[in-house]
Amino acid sequence: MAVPVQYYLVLSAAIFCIGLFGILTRRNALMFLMSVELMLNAANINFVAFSFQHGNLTGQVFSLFTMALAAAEVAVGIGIVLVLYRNFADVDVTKATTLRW
Amino acid sequence: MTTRPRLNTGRQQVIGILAIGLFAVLSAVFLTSSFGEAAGFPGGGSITAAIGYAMFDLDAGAFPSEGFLVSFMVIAVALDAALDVAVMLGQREDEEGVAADGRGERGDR
Amino acid sequence: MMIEALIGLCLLGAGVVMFTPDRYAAKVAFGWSLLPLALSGLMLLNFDGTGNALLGGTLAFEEQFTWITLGPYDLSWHVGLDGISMPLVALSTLLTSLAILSAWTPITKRQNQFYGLVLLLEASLVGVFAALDFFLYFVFWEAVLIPMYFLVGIWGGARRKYAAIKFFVYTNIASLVLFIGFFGLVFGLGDSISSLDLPEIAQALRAGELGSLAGGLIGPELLALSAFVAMFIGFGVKVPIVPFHTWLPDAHVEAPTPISVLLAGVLLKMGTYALLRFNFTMLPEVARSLAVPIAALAVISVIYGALLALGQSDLKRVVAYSSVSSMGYVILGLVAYTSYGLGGATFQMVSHGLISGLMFACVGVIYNVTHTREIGDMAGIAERMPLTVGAFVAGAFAYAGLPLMAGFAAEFFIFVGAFQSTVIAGNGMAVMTALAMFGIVIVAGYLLWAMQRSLFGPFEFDGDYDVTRAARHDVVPLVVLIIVIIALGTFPDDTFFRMITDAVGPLVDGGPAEAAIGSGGGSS
Amino acid sequence: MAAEGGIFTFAPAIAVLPFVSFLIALSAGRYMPKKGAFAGIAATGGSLLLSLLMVAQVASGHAHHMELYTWVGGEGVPFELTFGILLDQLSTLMLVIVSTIAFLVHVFSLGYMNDEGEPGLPRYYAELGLFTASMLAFVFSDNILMAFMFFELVGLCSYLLIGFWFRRSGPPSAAKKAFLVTRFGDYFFLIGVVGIFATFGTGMFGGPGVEESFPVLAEEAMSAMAAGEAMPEAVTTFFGLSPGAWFGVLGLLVLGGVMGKSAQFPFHTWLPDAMEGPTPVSALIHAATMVAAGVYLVARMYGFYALLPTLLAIIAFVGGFTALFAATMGVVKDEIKQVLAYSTISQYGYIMLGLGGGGYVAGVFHLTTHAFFKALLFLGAGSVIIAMHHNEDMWEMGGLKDRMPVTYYAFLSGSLALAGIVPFSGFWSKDEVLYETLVHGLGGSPILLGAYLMGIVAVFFTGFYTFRMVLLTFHGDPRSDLAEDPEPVRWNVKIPLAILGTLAAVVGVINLVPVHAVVGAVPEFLHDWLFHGPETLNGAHYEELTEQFAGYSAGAIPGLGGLGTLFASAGVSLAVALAGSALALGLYRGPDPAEHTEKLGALKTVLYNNYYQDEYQVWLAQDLTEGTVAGTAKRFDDGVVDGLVNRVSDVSLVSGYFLRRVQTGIVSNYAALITLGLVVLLVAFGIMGGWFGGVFA
Repeated sequence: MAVPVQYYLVLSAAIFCIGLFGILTRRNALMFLMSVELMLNAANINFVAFSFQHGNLTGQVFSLFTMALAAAEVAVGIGIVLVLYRNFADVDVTKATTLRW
Repeated sequence: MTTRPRLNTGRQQVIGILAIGLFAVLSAVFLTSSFGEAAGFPGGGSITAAIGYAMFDLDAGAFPSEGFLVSFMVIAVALDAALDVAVMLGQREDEEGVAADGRGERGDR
Repeated sequence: MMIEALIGLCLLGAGVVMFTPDRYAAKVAFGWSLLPLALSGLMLLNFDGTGNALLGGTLAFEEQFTWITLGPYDLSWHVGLDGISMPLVALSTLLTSLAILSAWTPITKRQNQFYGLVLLLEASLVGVFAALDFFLYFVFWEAVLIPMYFLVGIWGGARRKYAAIKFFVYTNIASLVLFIGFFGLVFGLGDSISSLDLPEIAQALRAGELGSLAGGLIGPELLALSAFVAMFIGFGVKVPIVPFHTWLPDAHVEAPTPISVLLAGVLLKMGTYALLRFNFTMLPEVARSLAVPIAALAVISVIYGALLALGQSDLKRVVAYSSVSSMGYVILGLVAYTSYGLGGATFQMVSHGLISGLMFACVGVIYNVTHTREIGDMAGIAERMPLTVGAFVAGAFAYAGLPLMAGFAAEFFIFVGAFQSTVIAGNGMAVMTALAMFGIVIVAGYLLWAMQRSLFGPFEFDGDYDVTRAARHDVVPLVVLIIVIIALGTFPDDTFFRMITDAVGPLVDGGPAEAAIGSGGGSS
Repeated sequence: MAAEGGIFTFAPAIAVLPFVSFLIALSAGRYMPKKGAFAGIAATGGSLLLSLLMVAQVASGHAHHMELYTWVGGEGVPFELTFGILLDQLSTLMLVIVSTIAFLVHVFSLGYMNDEGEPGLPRYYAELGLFTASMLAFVFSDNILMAFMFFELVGLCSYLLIGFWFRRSGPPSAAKKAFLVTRFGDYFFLIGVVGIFATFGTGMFGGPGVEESFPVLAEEAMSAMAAGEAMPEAVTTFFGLSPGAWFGVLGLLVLGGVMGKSAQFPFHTWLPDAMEGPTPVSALIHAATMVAAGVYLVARMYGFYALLPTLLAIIAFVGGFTALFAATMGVVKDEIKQVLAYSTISQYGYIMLGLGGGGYVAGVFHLTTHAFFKALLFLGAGSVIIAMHHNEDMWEMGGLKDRMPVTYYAFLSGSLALAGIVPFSGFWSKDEVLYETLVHGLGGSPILLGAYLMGIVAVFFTGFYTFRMVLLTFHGDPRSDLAEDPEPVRWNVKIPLAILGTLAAVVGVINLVPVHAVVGAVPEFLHDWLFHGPETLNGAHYEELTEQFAGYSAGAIPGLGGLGTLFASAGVSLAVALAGSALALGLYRGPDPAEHTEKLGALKTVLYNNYYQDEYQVWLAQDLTEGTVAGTAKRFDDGVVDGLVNRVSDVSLVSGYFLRRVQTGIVSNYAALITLGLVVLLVAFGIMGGWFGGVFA
């Protein structure tokens, strides 16, 4: 018997909150990116869960696209981390505070 | 060397509780809501083939799906752009005096 | 077709002048500005409008075609002139060409942009006075602000930035308030109107079809009252009425003289014209119920404005504050709701436009030579600049309401109209008028004071400029304005007053005091 | 229109001619030989001729009213405002006076201004022309609005002419003071005009062919009230006042303008300063014509004033008090023109006294004689000033009698007339004023006796300062080398003086009341002249009104009867005048008169400072209104109202300053904010949407 969709939602909520916690606390830029990845994947779980729920493949195909996008996002993210490092000699996110009024 | 993870108290604890709180709220919502019977994918059709057809908007697959041809093209362009951006960001100006250890010029602080 | 030609001519002129090289810009601009002047003269000659535009009068040069349909309302390009707006259009075209002529000397940098913006301003001014659809009206209303902001902000005096921003923000907030007020009415009318056409809205409102808003939360009376107050404040800032007047002196002092001629001459009239069109035509009962506070505000504007002018030491601020005082008279005339009162108020709009234009031009011509406007810095200018000082004296006496000049005619009509108005019980208006009339003493006081200290007496001037006769083309606008002022003062009826009273007639209902005396009494 | 076209079609030319001379002098004055003087002389001469023609025409039986043009009409307005001409006995008489004196003053100006080589003459003659035009237009205007308009235009011309020598600092400030004080009076007058239009719907004085005039309406209203019926429908009073009270208020308001222009008690301070203007201007404007405009207006609407006893009493008292008040101040003045200025104020007090005391003919008679002899005195002073090279101090003159015979004899005849010595015109008119006041005082309203008393005391001072002036200027030894050989004056000064000299002596003959009482054959020309005319505008009608409404009836000194009172009052006024003159003769005769003002002690300083009237009025205008009130208004406006606007802009600045803090630059803060936003939204939707199983809403 198929697992009821609520549990998938709970799972994705859990992963989402972990990712969220990661973003809020981690100071290292790379860890930051990882947490973002986690949150993205939490969303993918939902997609697949509901795709199964509705019997329509759109969810699954779309989650593929989100993964591709996540990849692009990470590529750019790491590029930025590189430049961050080059300018601030340190990848600590809380140090680079010059981009403000 | 790595540091042994410690349960970090203080600000992070608050955020931790917040995150757990959010999880509690979300799961409370999800659990108390009823979604009805899952339709699933009956029959023996191959899901991955249907995904492949949906990807190119051919709707010959066993299961219903929307067409993603346009988004396929768009994501291709996006990925290519991301690649170029990454390369551009990664590039160091050639004439820049680079310290031995690979750090940038400003890295010698 | 004529109004579109007039606005088109100005816009085209703006475009043409923008691209003429600076050396010829002044002459081309003045030459071009004569075309709209001639056209408005032509329109004045064969003006055939009768009655009030908003209350079913037949309009002159009326054009209407639907433009945009916005939900239930279809917005149309609806323009037309009646007895009230025709004189104001003529006034704005005349003052613009004279302002351009008087800008030849002071404006020395980026002339083509200056004259382009002035012609743009003229186009939107004519638009404001001719528009009869609220959407169109509001577009022109805002379109006036933009060139004005740049004209004050770029070619102005020392604190021009502050003045320009203050002017712009102040007026814009006012426009917002009036917009909310008006749309309160529009929504209150609900489906009894199908367009934003002012005549249609006015007639609907006067027929009492105003519903309530927000599900009965705001009843019709409260809605009418709050819309009236919102529109009164919105237009009051433009007039300006006393508590909202502080942008005027700054804008005037910092604006280059030709622009303060236009600012005082025409822009202030947009406020009073709008008050007459919106507040006093559409919501007469509310206006009557609020007669005491409005009349009190008018009297305060007159006396307080005059007292402030008495205390100033800069010639331009003196004239600026006296504009506040003269506009107080207009408000008194409007609230009186008698044909002399309303007619006098509209006539005062035109006459004050000419007279304050003349005064600012004189101050400007003196400023071109002495480069100072401080009364204390100069004395005995009359010896060196007889013609300009002669014009200044004529302007000062026109301002003080010397008979056979437009000022006296307008003020006398307002006084007679307001004295016998029954808007406030127990001849309250008679008391208000008597108080307001004291303004003519203070006006004479500070104008003569300023003249005596700065223009007469032995010549002494410590600035390092040599004070010589003004250039001929500077004096021409002064002479033209004096002639027009005298013509309006001695023949008010043949020039504008008959046209105005005909347009204002329907507004005046046969009040008891009026019917008892009047043989005719244009009761609607 | 009553009279046939004929002569009357030229009536407007009386005012238009000087206006044309104004335009000519203004535009082409520079190129004309005498800088525009001839244009002025020709114009005023033409006006004089036309006025005489009008007098002849009116004398032949009927006055004339003609409408020039409608200022404002049409069916849109409740009542029409028009310009028209009313030629009746009173206005033609005044036209003749004004144009005669204007003509003579123009001729005199040739000597006074042209020969002295004054700059800016075209402007001078232009302003004189404009003044004459507006004065004549004021005189023959047929409604109170037109009268008010030219009343103010005359004020403007006086401002321009007083400030003619604007290069010096004195004249412009005197001109400004003159205009402001008269403007203050005109403020009340304007309220009166507006009130009259609001009350009666018309401002017409009356005259042939005029169906509705406000004095007649007022009369109907008053008689209706007296008879107890309802008010006529055309009249609406204000503030619930009864017609009598409301008309009293209107009369008082118009009186404000009259007192301002005719320099009566509280508004007199501008006239002595107006002497800063050229002397021919003082002669024309501040002696004969403009100052007469106020009292002429009272005479013009006498039908309205005659209904109100309180108003007449106020006019009489203001007149009497001003006569005494100004005469006392004239006693101590050192400059010749100052003495004449104060004497003008006091003589106009007499005219007001006459009008207030019910003596309509007396007031007009004194107005006529005073115009001539005061203009003569001013022109005489002008010729003395020419001789003394503009030094006006009497203590540096003396002994001019034998050096300037023509001026002396003309001046003497004027002074005798002013003092009121028998054969001269001043005696007849001033005596009739005092007689009428006495008679009406003894008759219906005893209150007039107080005014009569003040008038009599003033006669004493008038005699005193007149002869003090004559003796100091012309008699005794010359007290300065200028007085030794004064500059000779040419014909254009002497001829006007001669003409006016004879007129001052002779003009009394037009109304010899005492002589007529004794010898019936000698007619009282002026009395008969003013008692005919349009039926609501003649002396007889006014007499009935004053009797019927104001309760003025002719009484007599008990025991002397009518004729006895007449001669008694004539004798008293003559005796008092002679006493005053004798005192002056006694004190100032002899070659080297001493200045006797020390004897006055403390009173001297008070009189020198004109009872400190100037000081408190200047304080009122300068320190109070401009200094404190306007100053505080300016500070209040800049500080509070403008401050408020700036505070509102500060609010946005300050709030911007704090909101800025949110952007810390740290990425995780932004993430925290986003999540916070998400959570709040989620919870909100949750509650709204009932996700929590209806736990909440």
